[in-house]
Amino acid sequence: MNPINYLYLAALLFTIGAAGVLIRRNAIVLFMCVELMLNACNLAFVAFSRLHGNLDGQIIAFFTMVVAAAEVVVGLAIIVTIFRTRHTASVDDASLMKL
Amino acid sequence: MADFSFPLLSATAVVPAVGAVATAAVPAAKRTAAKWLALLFSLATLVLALVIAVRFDPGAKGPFQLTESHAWIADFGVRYELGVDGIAVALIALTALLIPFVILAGWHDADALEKDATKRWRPTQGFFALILAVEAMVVISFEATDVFLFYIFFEAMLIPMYFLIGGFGDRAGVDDATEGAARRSSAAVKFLLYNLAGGLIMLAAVIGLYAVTADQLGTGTFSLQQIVQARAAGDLTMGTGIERLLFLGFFFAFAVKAPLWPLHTWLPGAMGESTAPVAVLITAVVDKVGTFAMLRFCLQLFPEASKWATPVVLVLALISILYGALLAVAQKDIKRLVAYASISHFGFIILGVFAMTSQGQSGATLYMVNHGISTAALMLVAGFLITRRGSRLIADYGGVQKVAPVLAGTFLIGGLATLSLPGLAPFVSEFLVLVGTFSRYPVLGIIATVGIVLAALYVLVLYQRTMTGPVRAEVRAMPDLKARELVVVAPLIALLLFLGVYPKPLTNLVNPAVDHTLSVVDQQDPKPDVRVNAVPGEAGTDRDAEAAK
Amino acid sequence: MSPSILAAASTTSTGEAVQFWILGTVAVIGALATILMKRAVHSALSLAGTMIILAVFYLANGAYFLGVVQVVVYTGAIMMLFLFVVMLVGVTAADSLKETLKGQRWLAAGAGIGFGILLIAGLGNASVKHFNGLGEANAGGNVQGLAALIFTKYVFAFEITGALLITAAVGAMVLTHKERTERARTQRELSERRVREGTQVTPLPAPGVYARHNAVDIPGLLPDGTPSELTVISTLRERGQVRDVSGESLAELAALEQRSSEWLERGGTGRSAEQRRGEQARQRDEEATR
Amino acid sequence: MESLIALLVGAPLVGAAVLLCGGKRLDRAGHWLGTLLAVVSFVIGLVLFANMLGRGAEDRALHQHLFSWIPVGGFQADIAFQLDQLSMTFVLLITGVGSLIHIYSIGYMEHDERRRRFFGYLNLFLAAMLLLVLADNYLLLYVGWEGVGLASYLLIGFWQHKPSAATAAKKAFLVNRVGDMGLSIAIMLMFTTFGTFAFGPVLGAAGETSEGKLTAIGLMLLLAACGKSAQVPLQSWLGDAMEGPTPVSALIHAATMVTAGVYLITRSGAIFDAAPDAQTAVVAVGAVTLLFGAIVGCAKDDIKKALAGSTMSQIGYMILAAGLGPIGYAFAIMHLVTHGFFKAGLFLGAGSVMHGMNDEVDMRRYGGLRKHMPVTFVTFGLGYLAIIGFPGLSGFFSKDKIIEAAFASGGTQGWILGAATLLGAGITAFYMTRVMLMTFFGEERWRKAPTPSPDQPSVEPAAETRGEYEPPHPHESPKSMTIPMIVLAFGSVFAGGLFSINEAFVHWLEPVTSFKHGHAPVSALAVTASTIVVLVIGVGIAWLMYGRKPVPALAPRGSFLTRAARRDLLQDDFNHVVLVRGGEELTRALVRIDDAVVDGAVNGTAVSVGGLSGRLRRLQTGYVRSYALQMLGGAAVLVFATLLMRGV
Repeated sequence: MNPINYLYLAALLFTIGAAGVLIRRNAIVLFMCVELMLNACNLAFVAFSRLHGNLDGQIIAFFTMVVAAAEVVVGLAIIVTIFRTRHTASVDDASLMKL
Repeated sequence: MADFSFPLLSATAVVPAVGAVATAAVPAAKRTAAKWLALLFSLATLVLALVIAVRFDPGAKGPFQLTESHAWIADFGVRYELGVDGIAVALIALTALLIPFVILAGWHDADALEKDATKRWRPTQGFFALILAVEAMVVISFEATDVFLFYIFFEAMLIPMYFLIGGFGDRAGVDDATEGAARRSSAAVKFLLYNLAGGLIMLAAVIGLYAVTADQLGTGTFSLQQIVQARAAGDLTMGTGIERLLFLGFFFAFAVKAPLWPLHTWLPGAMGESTAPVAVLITAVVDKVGTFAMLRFCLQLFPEASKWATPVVLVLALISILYGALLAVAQKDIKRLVAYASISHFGFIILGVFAMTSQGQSGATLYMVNHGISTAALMLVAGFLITRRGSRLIADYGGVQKVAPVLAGTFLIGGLATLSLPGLAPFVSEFLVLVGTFSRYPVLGIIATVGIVLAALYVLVLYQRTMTGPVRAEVRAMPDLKARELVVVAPLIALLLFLGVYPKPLTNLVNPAVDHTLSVVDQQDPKPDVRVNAVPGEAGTDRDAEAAK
Repeated sequence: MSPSILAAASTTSTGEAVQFWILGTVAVIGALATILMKRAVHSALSLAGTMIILAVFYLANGAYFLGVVQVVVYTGAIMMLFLFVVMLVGVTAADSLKETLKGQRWLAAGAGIGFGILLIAGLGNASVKHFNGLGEANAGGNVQGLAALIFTKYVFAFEITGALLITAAVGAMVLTHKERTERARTQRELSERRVREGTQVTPLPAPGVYARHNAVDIPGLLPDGTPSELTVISTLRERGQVRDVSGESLAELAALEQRSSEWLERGGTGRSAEQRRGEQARQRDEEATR
Repeated sequence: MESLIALLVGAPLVGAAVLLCGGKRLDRAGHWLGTLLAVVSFVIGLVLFANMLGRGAEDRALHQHLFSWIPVGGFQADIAFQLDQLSMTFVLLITGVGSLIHIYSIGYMEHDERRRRFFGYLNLFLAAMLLLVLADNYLLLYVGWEGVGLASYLLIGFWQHKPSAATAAKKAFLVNRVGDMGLSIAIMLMFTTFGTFAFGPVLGAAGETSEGKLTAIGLMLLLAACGKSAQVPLQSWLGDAMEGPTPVSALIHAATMVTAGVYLITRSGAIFDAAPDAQTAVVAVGAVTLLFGAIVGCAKDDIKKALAGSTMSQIGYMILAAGLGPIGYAFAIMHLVTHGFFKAGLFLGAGSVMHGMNDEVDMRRYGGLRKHMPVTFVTFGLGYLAIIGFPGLSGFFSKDKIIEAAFASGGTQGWILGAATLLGAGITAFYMTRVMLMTFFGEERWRKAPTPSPDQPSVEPAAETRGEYEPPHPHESPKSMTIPMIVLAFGSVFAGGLFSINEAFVHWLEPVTSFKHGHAPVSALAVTASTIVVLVIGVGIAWLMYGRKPVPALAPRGSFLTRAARRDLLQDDFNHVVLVRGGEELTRALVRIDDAVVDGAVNGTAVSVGGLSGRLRRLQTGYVRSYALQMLGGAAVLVFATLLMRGV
């Protein structure tokens, strides 16, 4: 087997995650899908680092995780606040940013 | 001039700019102080302009004098390059001369707005500050010899003008305040968008110019002189298509500003809705930048394309002349009438510029100056009239001549200047333009001559409807011109008479510059069929003597 | 792991292949489950599953450190965070998968599939025949290698991520922290207000009756056996997560009576029906005292 | 000496400036100042005249070059004067008649509160007219040319409160402008042909260029002359110009300004001599106009308009003569001078009559005035005899010579022109006699109230409308008015005779306008005889129509020709329909086009852009997920693009 398959897998997962973002209305699930996409990227990075034989890919993946963590923390905090104010976690209800 | 280190040109532009800031900074309570301050600064500018005119040496070598040059945006070869030729000197002088009169004439224009003035919103200060700002920008765009520098101020001019038109519009004859405000703002927006569109197209052309120079000279440049010299030396050869495109880009912007038919429709609105002094500012000062730029940039940067476009431009100019005059005849609003008359006159100017003869171009330059003065005279008197009666409609007047003879007299003189009566300045320029056109394109010249009849028609109809006939009840109590207004009008009329009888100072100033332009475009005046050798009588010898000195 | 990855090669070990195909399938299934489950909890769990599998893949790819971090940070920390939020927002809050935006779903499907195809096509024509594994990179140990890079080449990025994390933490607190606009009321004030209003003088009743059941989402019963909403906390009430147990408690009561009566009959015939009635009365006034 | 020339123009110019800018404080002395300055320039003219006579015929021309006016490349215009015999003649006529009319106006305008301004305008006119005749190049001439146009505009419209006057003034200026167009085109042609437009070189080199160009120049000059001298087809303004005060009509619209056309053609003789077609056009115009004017003059009841018609016709004579070339120039100028005398006299007489009849102009309201204003009667009568060419008086000599020259022009053209001039002479005799009879003879029609007529409401004094009517009290005018009339009468009697003493005038002009005797196919005697016969016939018919039987108070309907003639042979109607109406329609249409098409295009663009952006705004749904969808779509496009780039 060729490690390139990891990349195919990553692409697949990324796509699934993207589709999820587009389909789901629940903010939390939405976030999970984003995480899924990030993870797909990480997998790709790791696979690349193996293909190229250096660790930079892993470093990037590592940073991605950190950033993801930060993003999740803030994001979830936002969700909680939204839920507090309007008692819903549906992103469609927060649609005031339009003309 | 090397011996003259003081940056005279910059100073001439900086003084009004400083004046604008200073005027704007005057506290709300000291309205009159602001007015005097603005007047003071405009007079200072006038003095500087006169110094330029004195220090300028028509006989000197080289196209530009009093030059200043500093690196500005090195990466894009943009330089802060100033320099004047005779044409620029004449127009700077005109601008600096008109602004004090504009300020004086608009002395009370902002008073109407003072009722809703606050500590922050100070109409009077704003009005005069904006006028000075316009002056500064106009002056520097006359001086700029760097295309990019010119472009910046050519565009920036629109901002203060926008506020002058939209914010300080003419309240006369506006029965419904909100409706009037709507008309004003729409006129202002139209002015802004129209000119902005032209400017953007020009910007594209400016960048294109940079690309071409960068491509051919290695280092891109905006410097007019550099490009002209490179062309002369053969280092810079634009492709025909490219040159034509660039020319069109520049010309469009200038044609909008000028304005040339069919891009003129913003002018009547803008002039009709703004107060008379602002209207003068538009047509006598700001629009001149357009025609001036045709002469300086279009022709010198793109000689070949200019020659290529000449027929079309001439026809458009001709249409402007007749079209503007005919529409002026049909106008019901005094200020719109003057606006259309101006369109007709700008047609003459452009005709002269593109006739590519020394008479045509000198005539066009003189025309810019004379039209500035004559329109200022006519428009300002019309403004005094309108403020007295509170209406812009011609039909609301009649028999003013009996009530206010001086006003009527000055109005008539302004009108006669507009129809370019011999003995008044505009005649000289108009006839030069006509001769210059005729000597190369006889048919166009003859058709353009019809314009002088139409001019007589709209001026005299206007005068007859407003000034003569039985006195209308509304104007019975109309006061004659006051001292301030006389101070505004009298010098203008004196100037019209003087330049009509003795335009030599101007022609001496302008001729060398025009010859240089023509040499750049590589055009000679057509020779007469019969070369009459020296005129008999002392006349000829005298002329030779004068030519010598 | 298998020694094959220690040197540049064109293929991996069969073991890894098998592992890839099995776990990869599971991972995809988990991903699909994530986006298709109605309940957020289920999504979270299946996502966690996928992540663990990814961790395994990291390990398989010689990213030992990352593999561990993946397990610890993602599945350990982040997913738990998710679960907590889910609890806050409501475990059972299931959103209908019915689409509200017009055409969104089809467009989404189209865009997603198109994008996936494009990506895969792109990978497809990036033909990687042989790959040089992480042999020498990981020679000194994967963690050491990473550390060397992080603290030399990527040190600034590393520091900045530190700053980022701090900021995120602070930000989360700021966002979730509820600013108290007025002073918290003391017990005394509260009781005084209750008396003044007079609607509910006594404290609110506690949930669960007779300690028969101690879950917070079961309301207490009124004397007639009907459940009292007051006894459940407002959050649950809002979410409509109040379990109605009135019927079952009544059934239990009936069963109790049944048993006691039987006991009485076995104990002696002296006990009569009114005795039984007395018992019931006792129960009732016990209830009343509560 | 030369320096005096500038003074000649300068004196009245200063007068104009002072009077117009002076303000009220000059009201008392203004008219004296104006008159004084006019007389001053007359005196200077006399001095120069004497000096000129002192020199030989050939070197009489004086040049004065003040300064270079418009020097641009090959285009060199100078402020320079040239005083030769031709100019001298005009200078004396202008300043002389001008001074007289200044004096006359002192009395005539006595009761007008704007008298100061009137004299200012008169001075302005003098200055412009002198500039016109003294200029040494066509461009400077053009300045004077338009200057007199302006002065005449101001003076015709002097009573601006009357809308009719304002309109007449505007009309005069506009029609003149058409002519000026011709002059300016002519100047341009000269510049492109000769590279200059100074008299000397242009006329000197006239022969050297193609005839076609010269013809073009000539026709353009003719157009100019038509405008200024009220020749067909640009004659329509002269009749209305009579709205101006009578002295103005006398000075500008009879004696001087309207003759500028003749001056122009005579001055440009060299060009016309080299362009026969242009000459033909000139004589044609002259012939047509002399008949046209005469016919119009016959039908007018307004005394001034009748005289205006006659002016038109007399100038027709001059133009015709000038068109004949060297055989005619001198006589054209001679007739011009004599006409200046008697026509000015006639107008002043008319003015004096109006003065006595409180500004009544309708001759049907005159009659039998000779008893009431004898001086006016005598002077007017002498002018009358002069104009109809009564043997021995000025008109006789000048007009007779023109008729001879007409015959002498040779061929059928000669016969046609001769016939036209003779006929014209006859009609002149008729309508002038008519004027004379209706004004000074017959019953005193003004004693009884007029029958109001729909035809000319303008001439009804306000009194009639209210019914009660007190007849005017005709009286002789004050000395300030009669003296000029007397002087002019002397001129109209003797000028012609003096000039003709062994052709003094002709020889005086010869150096400027080359002269050669025309050889008429018929003897001069025969011409003279026939002239006299025609004259008698004309007078006779007039007497039969207006002397024998009383003049009806209301104009009879008359034949179609009469009615047409009353309406200036329908010229105005033509102008109105074609030019005025057409022009109005055109401008209205243009206004609509400007709003709808030109501006509409602009606004349309604006609107369409607005609509487009309004649609694009819909994309902004506010739903995060649709944004995400767009992002993904964008990303997909990007990936696709990159793959394409790498040549998938």
